[in-house]
Amino acid sequence: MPKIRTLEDLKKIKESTMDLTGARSQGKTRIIIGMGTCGIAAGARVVMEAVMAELAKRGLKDVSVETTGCIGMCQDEPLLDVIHAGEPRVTYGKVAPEDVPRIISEHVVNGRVVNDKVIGRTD
Amino acid sequence: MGLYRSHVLVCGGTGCVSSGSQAVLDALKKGLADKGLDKEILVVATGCHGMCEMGPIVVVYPEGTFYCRVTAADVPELVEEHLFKGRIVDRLIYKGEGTVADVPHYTDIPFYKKQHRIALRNCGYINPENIDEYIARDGYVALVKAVTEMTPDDVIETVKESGLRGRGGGGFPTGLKWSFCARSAGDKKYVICNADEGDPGAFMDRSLLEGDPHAIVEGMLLGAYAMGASEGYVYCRAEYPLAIRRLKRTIEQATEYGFLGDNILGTDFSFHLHIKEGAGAFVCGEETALMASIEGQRGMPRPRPPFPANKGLWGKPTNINNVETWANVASIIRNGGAWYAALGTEKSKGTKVFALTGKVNHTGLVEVPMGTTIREIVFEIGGGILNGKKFKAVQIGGPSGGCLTEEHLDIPISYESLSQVGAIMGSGGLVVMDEDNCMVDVAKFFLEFTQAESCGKCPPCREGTKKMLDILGRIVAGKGTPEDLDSLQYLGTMIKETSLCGLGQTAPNPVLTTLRYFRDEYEAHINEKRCPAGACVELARYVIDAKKCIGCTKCAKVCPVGAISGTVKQPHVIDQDKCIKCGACAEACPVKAIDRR
Amino acid sequence: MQGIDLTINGKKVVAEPGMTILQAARKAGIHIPTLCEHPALPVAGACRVCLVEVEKNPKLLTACSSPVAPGMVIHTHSPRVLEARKAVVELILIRHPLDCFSCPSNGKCELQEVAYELGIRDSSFKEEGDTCNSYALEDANPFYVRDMNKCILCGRCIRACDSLARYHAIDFQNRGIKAMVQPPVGRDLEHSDCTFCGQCVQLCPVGALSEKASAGQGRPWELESVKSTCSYCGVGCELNIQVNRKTGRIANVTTDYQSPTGINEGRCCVKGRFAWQYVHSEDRLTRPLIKENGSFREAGWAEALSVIAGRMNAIKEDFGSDAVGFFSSARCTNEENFLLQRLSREVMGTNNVDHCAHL
Amino acid sequence: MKGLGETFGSGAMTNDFKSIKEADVLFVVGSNTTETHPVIGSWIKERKADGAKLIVCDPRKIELAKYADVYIRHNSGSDVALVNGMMHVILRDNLHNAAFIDERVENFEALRKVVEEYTPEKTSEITGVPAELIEAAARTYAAGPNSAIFYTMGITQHQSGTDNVRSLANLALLCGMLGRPGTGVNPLRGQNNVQGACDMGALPNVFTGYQKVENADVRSRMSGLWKCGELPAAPGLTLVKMMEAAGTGDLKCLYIMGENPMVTDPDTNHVRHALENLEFLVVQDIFLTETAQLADVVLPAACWAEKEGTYTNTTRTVQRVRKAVEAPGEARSDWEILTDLANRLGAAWEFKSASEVFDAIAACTPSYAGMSHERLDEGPLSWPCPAVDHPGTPNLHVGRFSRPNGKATFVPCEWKEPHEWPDEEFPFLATTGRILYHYHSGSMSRRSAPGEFVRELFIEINPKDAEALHVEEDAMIRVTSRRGSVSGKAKITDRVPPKMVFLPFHFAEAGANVLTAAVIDPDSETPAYKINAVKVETA
Repeated sequence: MPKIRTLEDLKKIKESTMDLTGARSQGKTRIIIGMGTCGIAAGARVVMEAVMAELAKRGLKDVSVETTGCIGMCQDEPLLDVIHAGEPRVTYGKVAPEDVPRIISEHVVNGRVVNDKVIGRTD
Repeated sequence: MGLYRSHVLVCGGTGCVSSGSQAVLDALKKGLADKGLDKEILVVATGCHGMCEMGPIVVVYPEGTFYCRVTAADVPELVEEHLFKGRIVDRLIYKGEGTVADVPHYTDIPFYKKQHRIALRNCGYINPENIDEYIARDGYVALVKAVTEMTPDDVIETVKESGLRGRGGGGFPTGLKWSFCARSAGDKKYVICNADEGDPGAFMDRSLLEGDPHAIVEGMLLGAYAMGASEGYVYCRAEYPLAIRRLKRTIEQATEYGFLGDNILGTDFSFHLHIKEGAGAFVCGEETALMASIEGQRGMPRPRPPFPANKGLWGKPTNINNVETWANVASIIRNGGAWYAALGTEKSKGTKVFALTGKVNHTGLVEVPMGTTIREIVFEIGGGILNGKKFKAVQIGGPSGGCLTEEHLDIPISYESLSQVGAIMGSGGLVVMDEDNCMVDVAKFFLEFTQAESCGKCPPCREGTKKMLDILGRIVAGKGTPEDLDSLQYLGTMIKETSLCGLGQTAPNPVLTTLRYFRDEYEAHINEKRCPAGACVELARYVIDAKKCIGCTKCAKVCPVGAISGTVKQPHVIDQDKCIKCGACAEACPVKAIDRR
Repeated sequence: MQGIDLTINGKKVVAEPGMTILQAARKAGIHIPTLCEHPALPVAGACRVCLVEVEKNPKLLTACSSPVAPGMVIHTHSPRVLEARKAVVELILIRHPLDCFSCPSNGKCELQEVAYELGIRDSSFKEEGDTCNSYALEDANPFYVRDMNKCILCGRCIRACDSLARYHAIDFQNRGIKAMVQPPVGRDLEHSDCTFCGQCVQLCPVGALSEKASAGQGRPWELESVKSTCSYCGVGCELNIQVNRKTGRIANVTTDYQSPTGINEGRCCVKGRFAWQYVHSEDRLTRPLIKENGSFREAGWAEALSVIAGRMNAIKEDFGSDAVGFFSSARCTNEENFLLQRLSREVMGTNNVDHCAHL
Repeated sequence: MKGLGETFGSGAMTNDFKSIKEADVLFVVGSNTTETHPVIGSWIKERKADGAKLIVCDPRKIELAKYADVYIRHNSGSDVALVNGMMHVILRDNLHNAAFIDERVENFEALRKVVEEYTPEKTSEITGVPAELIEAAARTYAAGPNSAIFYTMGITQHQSGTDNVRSLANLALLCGMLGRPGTGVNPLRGQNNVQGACDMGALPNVFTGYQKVENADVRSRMSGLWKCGELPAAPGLTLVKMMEAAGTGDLKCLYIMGENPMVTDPDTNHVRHALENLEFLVVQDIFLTETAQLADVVLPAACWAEKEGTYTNTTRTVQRVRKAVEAPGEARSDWEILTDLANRLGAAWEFKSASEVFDAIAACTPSYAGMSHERLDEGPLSWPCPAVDHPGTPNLHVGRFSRPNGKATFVPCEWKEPHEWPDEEFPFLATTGRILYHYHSGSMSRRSAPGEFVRELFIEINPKDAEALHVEEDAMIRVTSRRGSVSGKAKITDRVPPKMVFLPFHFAEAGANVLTAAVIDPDSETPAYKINAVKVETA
């Protein structure tokens, strides 16, 4: 381990460690995946893995991935909600792993809702 | 390393470890691995969360769900339900007083909501054995900033501006203290961290050392840089093995990163840090005694002046601060003095950590801004008095602090306000007492402690506290005289006036404050031979309630001295002269007709 | 170095830099009572008797430990000081036995002096059964007696052992009211590092430590001090032989830590302080002895000396000067050695004179 | 003190006590200082505590060893080799003080040649000391800046005693550790006035102030001052030689003042024979000592507390002794007795007081010329003090040595095997010495409090040997040499190395000197007390 010399050195460590502690504060953006029995049956876990992979690929640190139980729209599982701080909660339905990159790049990163997948908004 | 969607924090503080958090930790790791979740969920052992009587504590992020009293047996459910399916396990979540509508986030819990954590900011939040997590929380930014961008004087000025004062109890302005040591000439200087936490029931230092040791080290580094010290000691009680282990680990890591050792950050600033395990004598918390102990002599105070800033450890200029003080320094340098000074009262800035114990619903570590009232701490954070009993007093500032009453509940806590009413900030002990506590007995309890811990060097503390103890012993035994109160008052005043060190100068406080605020209780003991709280055994009286008594004679049968008389089916009576207050009758009575007064 | 101006009890005083308030006061002839302080020892500030009031200073300060600062205004006998000082001494007196009548230190006891000075007869805090009697008398060794019931824990003995004798044989043990000066736990003095130089005994301000051989040999005020030089090893410590003129006997031997002439700076060892009883030994020779057929008989000086003169002259006549030899002594004085070698060379005409220089 | 005499020109301790406080390195060799000179011991410990370095060399693990930075437990009798080894290292690493040597010392090359041989390896072989310790000691001593040497009988009481002293002197000269406070070669004299007795000429070859009897001018000046006839020119016999002469009958009469050779001299059995062989023996003492019992006439003398006079201590400091109490019975001060006797033998001495005697000393002794009881009453004076206005001389050899040309000289020495060495028959090495609680023959200390504290002879023996011999603590053991045998209680301690026993010599009834040989150092005629081959058995 090279000795630390500057704030830059510190920042590097901080970056590489961010996810260690970043996951401990609800991020600016929250992605919530329905993990009820129904959801899991419909492939929610595969979707979540896709989400994790995509976030890792893009090095997004400030996004928290949460799970929740069945929210009662089982027919549309897997469900994936995106919440930008201060914006209404957007719920996507019948999400497939291949939809994930799009949702993340469009909505999570650029704030453009992917309308064709939306099944609901709530405040 | 991959990204984790969720972190499960398991408290690794001494409190929780003793209540089995290690087993929970292991079970969690295994459970997650079995479910194949170990790639996406990270389990972290953290320092103390403060709410120790609720341990073992587990917090699940990002939701921040706060589970308490978790056992290994609960883990499978926790994994299956929450971590896998995202369903909160209701029965394990923390419920404040009564029920809670929806699951509160960690920080929404009343115990935490009222708190403002600076010293404790990382406790329970990071893995204290991983320097990277500390750095992720902006650790060592202050050090780098100071060493590369600030002059030693800048650092001292910032600390002065922050208004930080010694958290060990004295409350001496830290920046000023530093400037003395910085100004005093010497080829070699020392900084010392006083971690000889001796107050009964106090554990803030321990929690800080266990929960965020790097913050202490960074604080000392900043002090060393500011004062030109090249060597430091952490004087820690040997009774804190976990804290010592983590400190050693911390020193290793900091040395590896080049924060400790020679030419720190490539500059000519060098600092070497040692750990000195103390035998845990109370008086070694006194800075001159502490230094004597580090020098290998018996821990005994010496008069000041000369002050450590001029003639300290091995005669060299030395600066001693306690753990909590050091823990605040890095944040102050990082965020600026004004930021810290924005909190607190006019003369007492920032926050203070208290160890809340006694007859409250939630005991534990509490960090609040100066100026918070005792009422807020006891009733909002502490959740009020146990079993709805009546609040009577709080002993604030440790064994040599003072007992405050109902009427003081709303004074904003500050060094000044407390000393005005005869108490002290001390290291932050807060013992809550209810109607069942006899204040004479309480005063006696604390004095017994200070007398037993008196180093014996100076007569006032050695002989005087003993004499006061004799008198208190008489009073609780119902043998006191009215003159005794004057003697207590006089002795107390003289001991404060003439004792060598802080221990002796404050030892009489519990007696003097109870004399001041609960004189009636003393007088009841003396004049009526009665203990209003019914706590003093020698003064207890067992009385049979004639209305309730059914004359079953059970009491008369169990009385070992035949003090109870009465005919069958008729109310019985206790001969107070014979009664030895063993309480057997009260236990035997089927209708609870006998009560103790 | 320019002086530091102070005011003590309204009197202008000039002190030297580095002085303590006590030193400055003494220099100015102002008396401040003390107990744990001794010029030969490091400062302790333990007994609190020398507390003084320094204006602008909220707390009373111990004069023995507080350095002087320019412009200090000091009161050594203000009402506040006197009350505090009185309280401290009365606190010390709670447990201290008042059997001064039989105490070996009566007359040199510093606690006695301080109490007398403050007009204290007995401690107003003292109650039935307070007088300390929990320590058994320790007199296992032939040198000195320890009566810890009388100890006031001033710590002088500890500092003496530490900084003068350099053995650290004793220290405070236990805490609170049980605190006491003892050798290391589990060992008695005779099996500690103590070498019985007795410096602690001399420096004890009360009767807790006293010399065994001096018991009953005379009260302090009866003794006359004769300055001399130790007759044991080659260091040549200056000693003060305390003589009781009533009995014509030595009562004890002390040292002077302030002596301008003592090369030992007041230090000494067990022999210098305690090995003097031989002077009054029953075995001392008191008359010349002449051996007649195998056994000695007492004789007068004239007879003894003339016998010697006769025999020595005869041997010189018969066998020559070098048949005679002289052993001088490294324990006798210079004067005696000088005369013996003159006797040998000048009177008997031989250089056969030597002494045990090498033994 | 011959070793120092020839190298520096003066045989006394070079520095005073204050000087200890200025030493940066204290080199204590062959001196159990804390027991034989307790007050000096306390100063050495104090100095060490204040940061000075301490080197201790002693086969016995004496108390000071506990505090030593370098403790060297070398074989008895290997001192010369040890010091030569140190000098080898110092020269090899160029740590010597060349400037000082050029300016003030002669015979450097000879020294260099001799110590060349003593490589750490070879030295280690002879001394039994690890080479790195020898190197450490050498470097520490040479580093100074001010290094002081202290030694006692552990150095002198060997057959090679004078060589031992010479070697130490060489070492000090090599590093220029002389003539400054905090330096010096300091023999700590064992007895209160041994320095004075030598100064006063109680030696066979010199008058007062070391003025040689061979020197005619000196003799004539003396006889002038003493108003007497011709003084004898030929040096007399030393103590040990006188004892021999008495044994052979050549010496007929012996006058002993305040000595107890029956206890303090080597080979007690021979001493008894010699004294009994005398025609006439006079003993002048305060007790009827073992020696006095053999006398024809015994004269009762006043003791220390009963007379006026002066002692000269180990730092050449002259101090007053004063009368505190009356002598018992008819006992008289030695000076009175001697004056009386001298006059009966035909002299015409008119001394009325010790003070007058001292004036006579000053008159014939240049180094004491400026002293008098009056002056000494003001305070001590160190010689040389040549004039009444001279302040005395605490430190010798400042700027100039006392040899005629003002320079000192190296006197290189080779290590020689001791006179006697453990063998099959006598496998142990016995060494004798003093203990804290007693003094010399014990006639004074044993009649005082210490006598009750340490009542009888004890013999220090190493735990290993004790085990081998099945000896328990306090069991009686017998130590036997070629000359005699003595028994005492075993004191089991690792203060002594295996195969060594230590015996204090203060106990007449069990006199350690029964064991010792009258073998003496040819130069100083000091008995070799420190090495005796013995066997040890349970008694």
